[in-house]
Amino acid sequence: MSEQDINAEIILDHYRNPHNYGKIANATGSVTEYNPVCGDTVHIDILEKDGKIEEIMFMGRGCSISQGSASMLTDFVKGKSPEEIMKVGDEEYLHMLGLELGPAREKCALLPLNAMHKALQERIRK
Amino acid sequence: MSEQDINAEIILDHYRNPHNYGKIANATGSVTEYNPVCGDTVHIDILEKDGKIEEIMFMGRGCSISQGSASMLTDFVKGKSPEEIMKVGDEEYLHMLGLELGPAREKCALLPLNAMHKALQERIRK
Amino acid sequence: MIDSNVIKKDFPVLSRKFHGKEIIYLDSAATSQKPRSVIEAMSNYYENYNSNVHRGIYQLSEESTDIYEKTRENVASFVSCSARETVYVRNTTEALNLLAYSLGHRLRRGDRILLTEMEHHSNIIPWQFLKSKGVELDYVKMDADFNLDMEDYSEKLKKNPKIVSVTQCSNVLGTINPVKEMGSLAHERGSVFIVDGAQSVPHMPVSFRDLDCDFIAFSGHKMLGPMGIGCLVGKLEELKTMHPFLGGGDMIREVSYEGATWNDVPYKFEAGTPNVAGSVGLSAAVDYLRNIGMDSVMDHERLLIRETLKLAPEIEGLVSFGPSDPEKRGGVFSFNIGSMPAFRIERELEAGNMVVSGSVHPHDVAASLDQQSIAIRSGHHCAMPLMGRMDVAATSRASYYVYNSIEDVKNLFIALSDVKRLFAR
Amino acid sequence: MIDSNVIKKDFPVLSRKFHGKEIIYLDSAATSQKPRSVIEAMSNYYENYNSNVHRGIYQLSEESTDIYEKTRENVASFVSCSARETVYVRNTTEALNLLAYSLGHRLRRGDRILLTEMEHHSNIIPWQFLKSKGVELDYVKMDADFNLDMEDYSEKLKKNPKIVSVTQCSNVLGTINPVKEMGSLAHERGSVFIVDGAQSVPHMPVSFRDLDCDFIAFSGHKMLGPMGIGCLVGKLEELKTMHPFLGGGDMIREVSYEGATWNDVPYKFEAGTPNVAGSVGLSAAVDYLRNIGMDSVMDHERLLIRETLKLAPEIEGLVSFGPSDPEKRGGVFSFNIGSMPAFRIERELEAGNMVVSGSVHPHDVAASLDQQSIAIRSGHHCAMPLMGRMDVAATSRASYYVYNSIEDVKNLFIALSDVKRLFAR
Ligand SMILES: Cc1ncc(COP(=O)(O)O)c(C=O)c1O
Ligand SMILES: Cc1ncc(COP(=O)(O)O)c(C=O)c1O
Repeated sequence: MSEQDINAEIILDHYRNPHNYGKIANATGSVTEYNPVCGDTVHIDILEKDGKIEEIMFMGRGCSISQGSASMLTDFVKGKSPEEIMKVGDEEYLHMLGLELGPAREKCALLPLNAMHKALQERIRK
Repeated sequence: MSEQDINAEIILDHYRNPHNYGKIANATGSVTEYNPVCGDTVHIDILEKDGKIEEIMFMGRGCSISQGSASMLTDFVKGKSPEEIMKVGDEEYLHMLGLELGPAREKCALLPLNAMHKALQERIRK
Repeated sequence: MIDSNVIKKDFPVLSRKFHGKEIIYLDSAATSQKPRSVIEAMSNYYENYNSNVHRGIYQLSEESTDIYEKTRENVASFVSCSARETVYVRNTTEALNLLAYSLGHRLRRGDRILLTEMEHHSNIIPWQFLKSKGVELDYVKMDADFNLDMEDYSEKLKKNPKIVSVTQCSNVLGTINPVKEMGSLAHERGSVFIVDGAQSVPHMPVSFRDLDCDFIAFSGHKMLGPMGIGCLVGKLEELKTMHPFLGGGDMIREVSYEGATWNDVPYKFEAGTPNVAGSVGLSAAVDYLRNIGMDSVMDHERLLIRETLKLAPEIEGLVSFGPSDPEKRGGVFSFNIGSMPAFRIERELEAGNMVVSGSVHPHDVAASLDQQSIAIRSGHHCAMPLMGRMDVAATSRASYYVYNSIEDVKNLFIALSDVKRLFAR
Repeated sequence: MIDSNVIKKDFPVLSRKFHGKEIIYLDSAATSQKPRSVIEAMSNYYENYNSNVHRGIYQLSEESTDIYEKTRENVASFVSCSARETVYVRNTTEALNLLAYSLGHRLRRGDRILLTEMEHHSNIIPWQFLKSKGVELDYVKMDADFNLDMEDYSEKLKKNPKIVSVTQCSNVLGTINPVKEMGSLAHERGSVFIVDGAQSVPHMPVSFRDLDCDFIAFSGHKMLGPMGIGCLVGKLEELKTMHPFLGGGDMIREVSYEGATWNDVPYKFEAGTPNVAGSVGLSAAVDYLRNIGMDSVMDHERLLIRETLKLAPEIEGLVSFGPSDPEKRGGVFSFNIGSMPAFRIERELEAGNMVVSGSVHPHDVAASLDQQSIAIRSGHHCAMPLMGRMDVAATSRASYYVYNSIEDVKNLFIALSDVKRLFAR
């Protein structure tokens, strides 16, 4: 099995059994991000405490890439500071996922990251 | 010399030395016809008498085809009845001129005939 | 009867292999592939005749003009109209915009336009632009079997719409609408009747005369022709009285610094240097289709759809969108595996089921078929309002043409059963 | 230095013979010929990649999307702008109409638009359409040497036109206008500044950044590329705030039955299936030109124009229209043999001279050169108002490109002396 294939399996696992799926009742930030081209949607709730993402949950519907990516993202950002997360660029994130994606699917993969960044920006503005 | 070439010579002769060039003071019908694509213009004056074209004169400016054709037309229609002239179609007229013309030049050749027909229609309507 | 395996050989792209397998192209509703004869006709034009038309008094330009006008006659005869009624445009989208802008000149506040729920964006947005003028839009409803509700149509016609614009064949559902009947009803009300022929002209016999519509629009690239060329066919009297759309060279008769007068139809609507090579390609495509025969094209696609509808129930949970009667539809098959409603958080929380089980997202369907070298489309198919109406976020769509075989359909369903196994959760 | 005889070999049409002689093509201002590489690039696209872009999740469509966007980057870099600023359209005419319709939304009764006396119809008619809204047009005058009268420009700018639209190079006169300077002056007045680049982008180095204009339009078919593709380049901020032009697929973000929101620039202005093959051809044309170097292209045409202006006086009675300084003009040469005023009967009767002697009508010039296999244009060149301003019914025009040689120019004048002998009266 190539590294590609392994990474594909990992994201599929996340898709089949998403981590951190659901709502946070007392969220300090939340956002719904949507790709009109395919209807992929990710809703993210975050709970910040002491300058760190203490809790994060997502809900959504979409393809295995967008939803698997969302699940992986929630694991990834937990415990990190907003500043750290804001610094993660598209390229870096895609590299982390380790999949070879066409331009259309890249958008799916990036949807959760964009949602996360938006949720943080909203919060920062407050 | 082919027949084509001879006909080309004839129309060129008419162009160089136009017949019936000028105005009719007491015209019974007159019209100016113009092709905006190239600016070719033919003005025709007719004098009808006893149901025949007794006199016809033209003025104009344009290429050898449009002006040569105008000169030939004036010779052709003289003494004919309006009905006879109205019956002359585009195809027939082009055949009479006996030239091989592209679509753009056909318009030049037909300009005087169109003018003639218009002049007669104007008159008929009166 | 068509032998699509023989036909396939005329289409160079279709011999390409991905993952070791020859491509099975099932996205002809988006754009069709081109036979060698079309590609070569264009190259031949550029290599031997290329020049500007209409204004040149040299042989190359006269030949070009002649070629351009002959293609127009050929295309016109294909849809049974006259060359003078045939305006070359870029595609259906431009044709419908031309109509919206030009007919829009006549519309006043409160005037109505009647469309249907199943229109492509290109037959919605141009008309929505007119809302700023106070024009109002209605949409004819569908019935449960994805056909237009003709009672609703009659009802909405009573509001005397100035314009009725309807697709002859839905690019999502395959539904073939009774445009002839609809046109007569519209004309009784004095409405201008427009047919979006983007999905019909390529796939079935269409006669402008017979339809008794005022306009029909179609795209070359969906009917084996090149990109960048299409037609707006319109009744002569309509075209003559309409305001021009694009201004520029060739569409004028006389111009001064103060104003201008217009050239004869169809040139009045063809501003600027036309796509002559495109017209040559389209004409070659028309020859290719005529050679097969449009009845045969339609029959062939019906065969494929019948096979499709036969195989579909074998995929557990497959939901398809389109008329159940294969005689009422074109070669388009939209479906989902499981339910695929648009995400709305309140609804999800209420339902309490956090993950829709058993469903596979259209993106995953398409991506997974791509691994088998099968090209289908997934998404909203430029019909977002229809997606909303059907309460789906997106669908997958397979669409057929002359180069598709029964084996292609079978392979589609073999691959689909794998998809289910891979992605369902 | 360009060796046009080597270049000529890349252009299949140019080996055609009429009357036993290889064609000398002097009508590139109308449309250019295409090198083999451009024709093959398009065939290759259709044979190996053809599919719809942007929405497909299968390999063919992803490749097509990639190809389409790479052509955009390539064309953008050719005129020094970014890909996002580069909107694909059919041709210059469509680009200028897009601007007139879209910017027209902002205009109110009494607003002014400033053009020049030497504009092509496509930079006049779209703006004249706005007269029905009460918009007023002005035209900058020419001086006696066929250059724009910059004093008149400054004067007319004082009326604060909302839009100034100017050709960078006249297709009739060859005049190269100082658009950079004109743009700065227009911007001082807060005008939107538009450059018609149809005759400049193909023939000289043009940098969008450097010009400091808001928009520039050009056509692929005049720069060795195919018909049916062109560009509107615009400043990002302008494109973002403008009203869309054509509505349909790809240009939207979301659509409901009630209304829609727009896609990002440049897609907002690219409704419907784009001409991907056209973009591939244009990109190949850009490669071809870049390989020669636009400085060399310009120098070469200047060489030909210098030779032309040197030989012109040898034809008795030849009147030419265009700046006397070859450094101020492109490779376009308009002329008449003798005077060729429009016919007005009163004037004729007054003058009493029934036949203008010594003059040869442009039609006869072109037709006669055609017998020598030399292709030039005659007519109003889509600039009727300019013809009126110069008091000519029409002119003949020879226009040059990279495949024309000094011998071509010499042959033109040899043939012209015959014309004179044949037709003068
Ligand atoms: C029904 C229908 N109408 C209009 C269009 C628009 O066609 P084009 O993109 O060629 O303008 C399409 C194709 O996408 C279609 O399927
Ligand atoms: C100066 C100028 N502007 C605009 C145009 C229109 O170009 P097109 O016919 O490609 O739209 C032309 C070419 O005819 C031109 O010479």
